[in-house]
Amino acid sequence: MPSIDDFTRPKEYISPIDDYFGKIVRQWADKEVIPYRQRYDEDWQEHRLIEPAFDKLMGELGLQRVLFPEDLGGWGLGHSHYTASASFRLMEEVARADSGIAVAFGVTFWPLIMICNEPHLNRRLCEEFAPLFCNTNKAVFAANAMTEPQGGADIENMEIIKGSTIETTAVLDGDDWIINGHKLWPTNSGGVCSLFGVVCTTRPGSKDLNDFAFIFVPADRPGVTQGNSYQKAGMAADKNSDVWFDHVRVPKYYRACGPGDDYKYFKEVISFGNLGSIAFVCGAMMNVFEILQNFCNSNLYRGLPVKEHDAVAAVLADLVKDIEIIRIIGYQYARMLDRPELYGPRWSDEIVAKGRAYKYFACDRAVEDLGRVMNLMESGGSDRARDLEKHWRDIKIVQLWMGGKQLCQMETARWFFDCKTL
Amino acid sequence: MPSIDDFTRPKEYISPIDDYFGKIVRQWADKEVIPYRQRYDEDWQEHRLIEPAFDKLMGELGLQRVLFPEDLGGWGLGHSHYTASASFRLMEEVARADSGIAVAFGVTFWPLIMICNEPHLNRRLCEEFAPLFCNTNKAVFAANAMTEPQGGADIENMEIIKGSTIETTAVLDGDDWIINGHKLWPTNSGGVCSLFGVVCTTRPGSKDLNDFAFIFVPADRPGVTQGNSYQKAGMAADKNSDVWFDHVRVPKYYRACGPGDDYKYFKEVISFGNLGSIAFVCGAMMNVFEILQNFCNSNLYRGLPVKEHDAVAAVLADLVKDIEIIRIIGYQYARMLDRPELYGPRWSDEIVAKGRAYKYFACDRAVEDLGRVMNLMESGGSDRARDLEKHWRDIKIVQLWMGGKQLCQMETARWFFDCKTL
Amino acid sequence: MDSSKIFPFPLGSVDDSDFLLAQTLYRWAETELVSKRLEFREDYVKLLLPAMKKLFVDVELQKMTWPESCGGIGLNRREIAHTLVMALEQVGRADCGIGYLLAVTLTLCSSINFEYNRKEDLCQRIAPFFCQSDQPVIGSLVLPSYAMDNYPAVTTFFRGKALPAVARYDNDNLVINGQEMRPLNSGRDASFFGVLCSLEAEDGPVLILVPGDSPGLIRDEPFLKTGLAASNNADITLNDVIVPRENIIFSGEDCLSHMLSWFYLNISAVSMGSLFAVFEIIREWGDTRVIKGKGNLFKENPLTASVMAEIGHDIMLSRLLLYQLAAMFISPDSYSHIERENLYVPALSVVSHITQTAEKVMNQAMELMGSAGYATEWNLERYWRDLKTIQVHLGSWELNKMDLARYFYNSQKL
Amino acid sequence: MDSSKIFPFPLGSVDDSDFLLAQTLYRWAETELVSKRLEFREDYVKLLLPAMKKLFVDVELQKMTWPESCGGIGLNRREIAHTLVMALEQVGRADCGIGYLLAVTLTLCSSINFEYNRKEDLCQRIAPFFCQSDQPVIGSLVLPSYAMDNYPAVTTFFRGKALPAVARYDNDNLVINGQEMRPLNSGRDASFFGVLCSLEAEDGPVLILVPGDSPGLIRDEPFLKTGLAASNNADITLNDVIVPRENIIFSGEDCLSHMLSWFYLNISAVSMGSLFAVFEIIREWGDTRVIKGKGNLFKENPLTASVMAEIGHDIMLSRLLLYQLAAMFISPDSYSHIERENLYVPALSVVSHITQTAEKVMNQAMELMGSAGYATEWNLERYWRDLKTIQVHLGSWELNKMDLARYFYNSQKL
Repeated sequence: MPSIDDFTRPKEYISPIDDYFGKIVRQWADKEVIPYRQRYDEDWQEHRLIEPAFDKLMGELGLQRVLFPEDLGGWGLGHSHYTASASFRLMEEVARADSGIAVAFGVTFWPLIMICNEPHLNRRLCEEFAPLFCNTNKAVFAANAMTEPQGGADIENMEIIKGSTIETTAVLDGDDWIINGHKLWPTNSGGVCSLFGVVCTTRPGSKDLNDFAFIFVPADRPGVTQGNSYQKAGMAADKNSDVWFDHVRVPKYYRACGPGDDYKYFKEVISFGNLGSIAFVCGAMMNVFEILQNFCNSNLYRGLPVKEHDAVAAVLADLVKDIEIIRIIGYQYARMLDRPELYGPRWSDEIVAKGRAYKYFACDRAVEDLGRVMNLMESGGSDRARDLEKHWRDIKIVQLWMGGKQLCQMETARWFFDCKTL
Repeated sequence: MPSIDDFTRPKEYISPIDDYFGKIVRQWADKEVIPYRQRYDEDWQEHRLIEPAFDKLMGELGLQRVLFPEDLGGWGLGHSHYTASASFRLMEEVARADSGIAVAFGVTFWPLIMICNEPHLNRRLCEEFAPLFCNTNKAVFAANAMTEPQGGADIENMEIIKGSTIETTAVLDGDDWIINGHKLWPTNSGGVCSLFGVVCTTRPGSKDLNDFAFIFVPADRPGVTQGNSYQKAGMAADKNSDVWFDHVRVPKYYRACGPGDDYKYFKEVISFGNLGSIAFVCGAMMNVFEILQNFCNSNLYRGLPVKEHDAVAAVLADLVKDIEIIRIIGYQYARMLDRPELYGPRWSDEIVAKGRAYKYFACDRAVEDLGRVMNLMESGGSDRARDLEKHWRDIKIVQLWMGGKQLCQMETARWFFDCKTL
Repeated sequence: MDSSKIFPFPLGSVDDSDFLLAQTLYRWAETELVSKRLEFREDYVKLLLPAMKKLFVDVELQKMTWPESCGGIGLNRREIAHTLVMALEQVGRADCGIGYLLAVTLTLCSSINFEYNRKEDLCQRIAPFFCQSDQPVIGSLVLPSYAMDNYPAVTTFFRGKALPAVARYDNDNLVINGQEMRPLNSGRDASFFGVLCSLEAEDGPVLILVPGDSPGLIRDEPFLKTGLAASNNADITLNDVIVPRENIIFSGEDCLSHMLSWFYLNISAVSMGSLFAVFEIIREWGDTRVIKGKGNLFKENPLTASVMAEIGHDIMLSRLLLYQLAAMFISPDSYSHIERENLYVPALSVVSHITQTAEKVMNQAMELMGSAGYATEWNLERYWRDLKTIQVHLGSWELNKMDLARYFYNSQKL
Repeated sequence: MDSSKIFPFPLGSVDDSDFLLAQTLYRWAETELVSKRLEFREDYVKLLLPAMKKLFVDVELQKMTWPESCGGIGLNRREIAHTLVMALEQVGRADCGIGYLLAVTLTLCSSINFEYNRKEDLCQRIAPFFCQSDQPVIGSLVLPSYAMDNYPAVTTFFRGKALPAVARYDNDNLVINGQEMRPLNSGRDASFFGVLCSLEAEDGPVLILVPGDSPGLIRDEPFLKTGLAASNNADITLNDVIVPRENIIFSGEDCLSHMLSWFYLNISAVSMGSLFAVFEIIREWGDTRVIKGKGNLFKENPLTASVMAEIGHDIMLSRLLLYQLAAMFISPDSYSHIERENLYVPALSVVSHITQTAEKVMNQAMELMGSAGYATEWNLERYWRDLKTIQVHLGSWELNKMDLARYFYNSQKL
């Protein structure tokens, strides 16, 4: 019987570390997460069950180190030609077990992309922050503080807003930035974050892209406060909260890339965010396939396994068809990020727009498919013991974040149809 | 403003002849087809308008020769490592202008695949038939005679039916086959076919795969009758009719690959059929994009181009998102056919099932998208002068042929879920 | 069997004469269209015109809504909504194009001859054309459309779209100008056009009746289109066309909304009829076709049956909505929160639902039938083309939704 | 504002007392649930049980359908369909889980106490529990489910699924056995279970009333699930449970279909209520949220407004269908082609449509609200989880469609 490994991947895109680390992460998932995940929802505040799995994955297996240069204790993925395709596989495998963990894991790299990736590697900041992640066996989390109370993901609608609605400010005071502001929703907040990448402005209201700033703020600096975790529909492993920056002082060189470049390379962060989202969807759906194979073999209708009913089989076909396509699209996008010499810069409007298109495609299909297979399982669909409803809740969250579907549509249309006012 | 060439293709899969022949075919399309296609529907019986375009493409430019070995006057595509990716581009470009022509063009290769492709190249039959296609400046058409009156595409449902419902018979009489039967619907019938590949059985009712036979029958043999063209919703350039074989005598060696192998490699024909279907959808949708760009720039709502209305833009985004994805999937499938050493044989159940999945995905998305953009264009959507409704009609036909959606679903589910009774 | 009997509907104000009319129309369809389809396909002259003559003249549908005092049959009250619906269902079942022409014609007439709209002068002048002619008398409408990027400076806009024509007073007359306007139907042979104009001193749009034989009215060559062969359509141009002031049918947005509500009700019924036809086609397919070898009927295969079931399901629910809508027209007071003024919202909603559902249903039926789905011989593809053409003529769903948002959320700027 | 006022419905047999009851329930919702949500979330003991006590006991809903002669309120005729719908809309709006429990309880009771079903002996014995208790009395149902590949040899099948329990006669009693059966709700605390059994000498399924305190009835530990926090559910096992013969509520497929029809009507109303709640949430979002910078209200953006419009559209049409269905229950004779026996088909069709539409609407509303869509604080995600849980308990749409295919196409072997 075909397994999840029979879903197509473009074979020529697969990274050299794929097989080895893919297997390690799958073992971790099967041993450290899947047996416990049904109780994760009740663990959303404490993370007593969840924390050991994080420590194992990120600290002991060391996956939190991958982006940093080798000589700083990292694995050098940030300057490899397979950052994206390797990350895709890792995130897929983690999400197969729990997309909340996958998000927390993936988002730890989100701010680090700004300083670890070629051609904008910031050696000084790498040296500054590598020890935090590389010299420990405990999980260490980073976060991007982007969304603000007013307007939500408008921050991300960069082509039209150009940072003008950002209310978090960075003011130079000698050799330091003074940061003030209030952020909502960062993944890995709620007290777990050690290092923030803060999206802020050096001149409130400005549409001058040079005023858009991305500044690192260690979470233990005076004036940084993380609120209590929000309760949400799923993804208990991903803590979110309010974060306040009250006259927080950091060195001037904590700004990631500098005027203009912060804005430019922040779009690469968006590209990777979309790549990650697709990987989470894909990983979760592969586990859905496993759950369904099991369900449809062991449950009978008219004396035969449910999968032998033609009408049921059509729903199963729709699911695997979409997994196939989402996975191919995900790896293709990874390749586009890994080969800028063929597809253009990772931060180009084209690559960002296409990533948005793929992301909302993957989410829309997955949400619809999971709704249908959940229905197929009848009361089993809502039973947490089946683990299906978990993915159903989690995938919906992936669909909604980063501006949700409508922002994706606007960016897609804007690029392909050259719209001016969207 | 982005053009159709800005839709993503996996750059590393593109064939060496892609650029050169892609451009030639596009010029042909812009000059020989697009100016006339609005009148094609009335030309469905006569092909007075359509025939010159065929002659130019297939005869003069010589595209009907591509599969045959070079020393027989062909281009050797059948033994290249880019048969599928090169065909995909060519069919895409033709379908951009008219998917009816694309089908007639593509299907001419369909029976030839059985004898021109490695590893089952049949040199004797290549020598036999190459002159027919290579020594002329006129379009020459071939056809696969598959579907029969009873049960329609059940013929294609091979895993369950195993050829047992085929009523067209081939009986050996000395060194000749005697063929008897009645086929429906072959593309390139209705009088235009010069060479049939006939799906038949050497023992009616048998499920023994050795009895499944694929035998070539030149259309001018005594006993071959092509009926009048059917009238249909679109694709006037693709003639279909009844075909009768009444004691038709052909040499024994006209059987394509022999017992067992006919069945085995016929599945490769199905794979290419699905590839072609995706290419037709993709090409038509790229022209839809061109039509819409033009429409949405020149039509205004509230004083702005229609594309600047956010709700309209969302529909435009959904369209281009799907074109992106269909095109990537199409090229990925082409690569899977071009690289059996990586993905397994083109005739394997896995490759056939995945092709079915991609094909019905592409068709479903396209049918939905075209319905929506047609609605967006209001009365312009049904006006033949806009050319949009043409693609809407044609793409629906692509969705329906080769067993339609349900057969695709069954084959997809059967492979991935290992179903036994579907 | 007439499939309309399978789908329940409330008998409410339906009476025996409605059933009789429906039966008459069913027979008309069988005699004039169904039996001749295979030979004549969509031939306008040989098939459709004769059938329309029977329907409009012999069955007297073109007299239906004119007052008895003007020579009509006098069904000119809101209470006939059910009658209209049952009649248009049957006509739509036979031929969407004829149903569509009838729907538009009745819509235009209702704005003139319904009791509560009645324009006495217009009624007296126009009724004879409909009631005394021995040829079909077709009405058409010219509604706002997208502006082109080269629109003339005089263009007036209504809810974001361009009003097709400009009218001005000239003593007792109106002078109307409009270039290359596309009517909903029958640009070549409509006898009357209701043209939505901007008119000096009027805020909202004004619907003016323009007889087809008016000097200065130029009809273009017919254009090729997806469906609705019965509608011989072409763009028309009005060059200083002069009509009496009394040809103003109504002015203002509310009246336009009200007319559109009837249009939507009528179109819903025509679409419903086309769904009956599709149901009959797929039912026959299910009864006769085999799948997976001999002896396995199509309707007994779980997958094809499940798609067929969904088709029945969608048609049943659509019909319940259609009759619910008709009941609102007849007696808005018996619905909570409905007044005459806001029939427009449920009407737009129901017609959008039914035409979108019909598109889905027809797409599914075609999928089930494979090549027979697109072969002309099986008729299905014709309903699919016709219905889609009707649907696009209702205007884009994306923009129509702006009207719904105004109602549901009190949006002000859309 | 109570959003139920925005969506039209036919007043038909709705009377003042129905409006009064709806108002009472609206106030109950505001006082007992809405105002306490932020503090107690989905807490069963602190929030849901007290609210249910108010509803079932103080508002007397658990007495509603019992005959006056048995101490009930006497609303035990088919004519109360509109009353039920209006009441369940309001309860569903407040909390789908409570609405769901009420829907199942009323369904079970209606099979015993409705005039045309009335089992006199059962009524007399059971009514006091509902009418005299000062605690909520919850009913539950155990219906057929997929068989497992290790199903016991004694299993009987009904339409392809396994009947949960086996009953046999023992003098004047019935002895019932069933292992680890999953009830629709409240396995931990239901007072009565209607268990569908196979019974010797009976062809079809038999529904038997099993009191929750019967010796041999074992309740498992509660299990974790997606939604419906008010349903404290667990598998139950019946080991030689003995009940009087008179506890047979009905036998045969027709009666089962009829009971399910009422179940579907009730569930449709609860789902409708949840849609009102969702509408109110998204309307508030549209009134207050900005998009693309300050001053641009969410409801004024064409794209977000278009999605919001579609939400209103879908809710409006669903409500029209719901009341059309209720009217069929009240007076099947006034619908063409409907008899009491085939209410099942429109009921299945309508409940499937409404719950599927609700899934779509809630998905869309969540999309519009981004992170607030999945934050517990905004309540939306709770309705989404609850509604989906209700939907899966109706059984799989793919298999339910087989029933529709039998009706529409006379399929015999599905």
